[in-house]
Amino acid sequence: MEALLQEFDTLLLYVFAGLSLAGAIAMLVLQHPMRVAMALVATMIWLGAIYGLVGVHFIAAFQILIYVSAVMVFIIYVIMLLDVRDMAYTRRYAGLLIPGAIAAVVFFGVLAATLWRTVEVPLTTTAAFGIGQFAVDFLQQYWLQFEVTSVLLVAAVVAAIAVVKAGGKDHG
Amino acid sequence: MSDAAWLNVVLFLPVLGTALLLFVPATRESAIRTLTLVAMAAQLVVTGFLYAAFDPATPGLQFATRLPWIPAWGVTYTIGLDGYNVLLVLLTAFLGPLVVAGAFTAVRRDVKLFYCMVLLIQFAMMGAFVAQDLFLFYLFWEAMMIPMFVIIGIWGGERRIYATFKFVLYTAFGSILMLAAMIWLAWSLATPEGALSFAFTDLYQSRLPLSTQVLLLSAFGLSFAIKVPIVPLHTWLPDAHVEAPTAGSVILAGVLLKMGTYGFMKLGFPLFPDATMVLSPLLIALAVVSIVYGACLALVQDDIKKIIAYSSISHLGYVMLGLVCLDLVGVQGAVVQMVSHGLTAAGLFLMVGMIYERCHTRELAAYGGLAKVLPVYSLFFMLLTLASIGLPTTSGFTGEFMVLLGAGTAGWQQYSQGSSFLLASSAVAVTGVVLGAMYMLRFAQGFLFGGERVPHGPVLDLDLREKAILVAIVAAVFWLGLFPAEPLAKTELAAQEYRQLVTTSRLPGNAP
Amino acid sequence: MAHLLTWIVVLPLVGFVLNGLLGNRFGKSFVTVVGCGLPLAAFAAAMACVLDLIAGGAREPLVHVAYTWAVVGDRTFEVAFWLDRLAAVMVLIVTGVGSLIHIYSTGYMHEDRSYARYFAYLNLFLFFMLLLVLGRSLLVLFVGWEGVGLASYLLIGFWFEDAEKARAGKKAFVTNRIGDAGFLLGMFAVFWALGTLDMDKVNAAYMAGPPPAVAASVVGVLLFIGATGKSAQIPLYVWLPDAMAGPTPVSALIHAATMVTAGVYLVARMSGVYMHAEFASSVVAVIGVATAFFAATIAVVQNDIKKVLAYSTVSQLGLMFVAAGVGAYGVAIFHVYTHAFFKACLFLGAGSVIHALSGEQDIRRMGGLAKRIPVTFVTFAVATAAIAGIPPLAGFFSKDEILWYAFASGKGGSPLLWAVAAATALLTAFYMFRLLWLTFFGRSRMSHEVEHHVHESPLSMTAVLTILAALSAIGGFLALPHWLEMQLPLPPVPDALHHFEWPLLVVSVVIAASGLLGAWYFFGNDAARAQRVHAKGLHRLLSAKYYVDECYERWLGRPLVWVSDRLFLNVGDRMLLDGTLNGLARLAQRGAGVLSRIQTGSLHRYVLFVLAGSAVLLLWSIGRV
Amino acid sequence: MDKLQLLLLLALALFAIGLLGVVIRRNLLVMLMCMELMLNAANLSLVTLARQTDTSAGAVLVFLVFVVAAAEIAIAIPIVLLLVRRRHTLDADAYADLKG
Repeated sequence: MEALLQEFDTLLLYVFAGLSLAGAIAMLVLQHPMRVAMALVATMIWLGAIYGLVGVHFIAAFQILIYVSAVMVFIIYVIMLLDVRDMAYTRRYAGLLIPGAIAAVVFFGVLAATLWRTVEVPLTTTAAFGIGQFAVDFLQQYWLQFEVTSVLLVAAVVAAIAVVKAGGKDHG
Repeated sequence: MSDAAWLNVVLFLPVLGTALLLFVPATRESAIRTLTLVAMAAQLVVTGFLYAAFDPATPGLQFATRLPWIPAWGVTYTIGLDGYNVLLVLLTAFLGPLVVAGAFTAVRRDVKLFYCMVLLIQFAMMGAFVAQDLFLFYLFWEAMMIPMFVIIGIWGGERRIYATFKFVLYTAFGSILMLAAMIWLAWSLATPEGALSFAFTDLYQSRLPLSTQVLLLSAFGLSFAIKVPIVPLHTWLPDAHVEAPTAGSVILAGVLLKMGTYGFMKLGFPLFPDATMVLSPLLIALAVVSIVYGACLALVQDDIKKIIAYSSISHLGYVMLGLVCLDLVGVQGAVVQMVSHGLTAAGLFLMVGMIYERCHTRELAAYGGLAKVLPVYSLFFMLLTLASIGLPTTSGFTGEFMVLLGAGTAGWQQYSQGSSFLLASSAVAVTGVVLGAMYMLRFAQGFLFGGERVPHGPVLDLDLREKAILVAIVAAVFWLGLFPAEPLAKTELAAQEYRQLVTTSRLPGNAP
Repeated sequence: MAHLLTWIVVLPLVGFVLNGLLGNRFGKSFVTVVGCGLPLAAFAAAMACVLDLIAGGAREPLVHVAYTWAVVGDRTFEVAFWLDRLAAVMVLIVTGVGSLIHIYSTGYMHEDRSYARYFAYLNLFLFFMLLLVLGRSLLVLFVGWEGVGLASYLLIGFWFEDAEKARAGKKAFVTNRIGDAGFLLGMFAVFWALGTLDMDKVNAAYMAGPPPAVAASVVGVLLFIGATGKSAQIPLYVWLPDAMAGPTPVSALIHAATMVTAGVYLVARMSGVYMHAEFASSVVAVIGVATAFFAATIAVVQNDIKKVLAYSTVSQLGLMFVAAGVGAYGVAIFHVYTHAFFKACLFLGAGSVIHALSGEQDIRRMGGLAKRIPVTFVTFAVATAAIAGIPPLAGFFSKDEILWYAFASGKGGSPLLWAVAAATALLTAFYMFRLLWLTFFGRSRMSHEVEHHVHESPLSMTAVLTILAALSAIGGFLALPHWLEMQLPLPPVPDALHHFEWPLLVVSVVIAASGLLGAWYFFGNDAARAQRVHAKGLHRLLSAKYYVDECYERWLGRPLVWVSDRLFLNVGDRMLLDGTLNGLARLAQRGAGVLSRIQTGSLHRYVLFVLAGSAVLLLWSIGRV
Repeated sequence: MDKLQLLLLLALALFAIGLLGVVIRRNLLVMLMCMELMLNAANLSLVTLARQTDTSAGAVLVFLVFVVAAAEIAIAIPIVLLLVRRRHTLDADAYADLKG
């Protein structure tokens, strides 16, 4: 039974991986930004599923909560707000399709080959990694990083306000 | 408060002053000036006490503070006084109030920013002298450049942009090399566990192969040589001096240039003794070339600031000669010459500033017969000129004489061992004495004597503030000229240690 | 008593400080009292010290260490004063003649605006001169040596409004510095060889024991280079004639009686070295005799009363060096001593003449002054006779001794040396009497305006002239060389030559007399007779002083400026260094221009660069693994 | 192919696709979304390796990346809005003259 479950987990992993990859590829080819956004949302959800599968459930939850709900909603909202149908819409690719693709393939290929050659240690998904331990580590060991990040957040907020204000000023 | 804390007070007083200045409104200029002056004067007073308390018989650091700073890289905050820096610290603190007072009437624009910059550069210079950790030293070394850049760039003359860029490019080039060399040095001395140390005392224990030493000395040396400056890396100096405001010139000539020679004495040569020995003919040649070349160029300048600038090159050539001849008298002379040049060049630049405020030109030919119009001014000018050409009883004599005596005796020493190079070099260096008299007297001649020519009408002689500044400098000049025994005693041990370090080979193979 | 030595030196310094700082505020009488009083006090102190020295038999010098100037390692540099017989002679000359000239100056400079400054400088000079004379070590001597150069510079250029005079001061200082460079090198050699600069120790080291590491001749020649500068010998004599731009009492004090004899004093002081430096001694003698003769020829045709005296000084200094060069140091000092009297008297007399003539210095526009200014005339005549070597005046004794040792000294004396020195003596007598004749006898050639104002000088001046004339007359009877012999032994004279002594003495007298007669013949009653001598080329050469100044200017001065300006400044600094730098800057600018074309503004392109760049880096790293 | 390799490979692929998307897509918003994809890819590799080494640092980093991503979007979106307000286009190449 245990082994069967294990097998099932692995199978699911493959499925989720395949789905998220498909979503990513769809992002490249779809024309309408809204569709791209949907593809991205799908990818993110599948990734969240993978996180859950490898045992970090709270990260999976954050993935859905922060990314899918906050960030992507924001983007979708903007897409709906703008809906500019111009060159960017009619011609979805810039002129660098071929060199970009080649470079990306090389990039991927080299890294994949390295990966293939070197990593042989199996993934240890022994115990689930709970939010409890995360919280302890986070606030005891990494509080400084957290604080620095919050400073960054504040800066981002200020910057966003500044950008909007500056833009407003230009147009009177 | 412990003794060591007072050195920190000296170091951070300018920072405190700057912080306080920030709270003074920019329009209240006299308050700004007074505050800056008070900060500088306080620094001088504390430094004076430290100098008096400095014990000449104790080797090594005094008033030392050692605190860990960046433990991961082995960087510490270590400062202290020793024989190497004690006179230079005193000189820096001494010139501080004079620079501030000298700029009272000269600087009319952005007064607050100006005095902030003066205080900050004072901090950086003081820091570079008292730092006993290479990393700290490097930070201060770099920090000096920024206020100087601002001072020349904002309050400078017409071609100030060109001058600042030249200055910054030269010094930044040198600094990059030093940074690289510094990192290399620290890494090559890392313990097997990977622990680094930048403390001077640890670096003095280094054992490096000759080729590495030569390479690192070249990198450090280029950086220092640009600051000194040694011919042929000197062309930034005349431009910077000419364009800099008086305060800038005074700081530059008075203290900043000594950074280079101090660097050689404290770091360059003692860190790489074998390389120094290999390169010493080159260094001697460069020192002598600097003496003669600077003097020759000073002889044909028409701009009074350029004359002093080129004379600085010549005078610092003596310092280099004293340092590389490795005779104890010469080394001691080099230290005195550093201080002496700091005093005379600073004084002369202040005087040029004073006349420039009155007449608004630096053309030598535009002046004449000032001795009659401005007798007090002329008296001080003559005194400083004479100090600059090393007339006995002035500090210039003490420095030049001891350097030349050291180089000469070392030259005879080597001659008796079959090498006449140093003897010939010191003979050539002695001609600098003649050339010095020629250019400085040509200067004084055209300036003070002859028919009266004062551009832009009637001028007033020195006021009380200016007299006080010059009296202070002249008093210091005579103190060092007539009674050098006491300051020399304070540097004696350091000079001996320097000689010891440089003359002891530290190749990897040798047993310690 | 020894501590009084310090006071001898310090008193004039006090005068300098008081006069320099307060002189203008407190007025002339204050300046006069301070300016003359302190040198007189120094003279009194010197007298006391010398009497003390003599009372002690003058065998042991008085020594006083004022303070330690510096200590470096095991080397100590002390400021110590040292009074032995030699120094005693010098210190009395300096303070004595110095005080007299100070007093004279109160009359001469009375009308000058910068009265206080003048006395301040003069006191400063005395301070440095006494430092020079009393210093125990070469270092202290050098301090004085340079210091008197400074005072000389300041006093030559005293009337600095005249750029020409200021330039003369500069020339003096720079020329002296060239000599000083040699002096410094000599000092270094001594310091290395012996580890001390105390002259008594240096002398002792060369006199006794194993020869020090540096040959005596090296030290001797290097120090003598310094002496050629200070004492105006070939090739550095050129400053002294120009130095006449200063006030006349200054010429008397500094450029005749005291400072310029410092070189001779140096050689005598270092006699321990020179006695063992055959080569250096020959150099001293040859340079001395050459200078003596050379300057004397120039003096014959000069028309400026002070220039004649200046060249005469150069010439007399040459004779002193002849004596020093053949080992007769005491004789050299003897001549220093007599020369101080008669040359000071001559200069001060000349000053009196110039004073009387409202500043006229050209002897072609003088004449017939004997009756108008009798005191000046009499004293001038006595001094002239003294320098010409008319017995029994002071100059006769010292000059005769020099000639004798030039001939007979066992240490380099030779008939040739004697012949040239004797020819110099002849020329000396000739040009000095020419000067006397043209100035005081014959018809007056003065302009009416000048003639109207001719007047005898005030008492302060004439009294000094009288004292100096009296000393030039009787000073020779003091057998100075023999008193000094204990310290400065006279050279041995080969027995074979002893019977030449009296004939040579007669020859000396004849020389002096023939010089007098020659001058009388050419310039005596008919000044035109000199005009009829046909030697235009020679005359032009002599008038132009052998074109030495012009040669120096052309071959040394101008090339130096040319090299500095054209080669160093334009080619070196501007073209090579700044040119390279600016070239590099332009290169960087161009390169940046090329590179900036990549900056298209297309985000896609930028990201592609990042992507492609990392791809290439990855490929490269794969290749390395 | 075990799970570790699979997941890392997936992260790589997503990253490469995201990067490629930024290079080739014209639409500014799409480019932004592709960047989000790249961040996700990075997160995936962080999580994977955190699981493999059994440490919490990876998870913490992921958490911080979330924060940064939010901040990034918060600034990027207003900028895009402003740009569009001026030029009425989302074509990235249309703003090439911003290079100055």
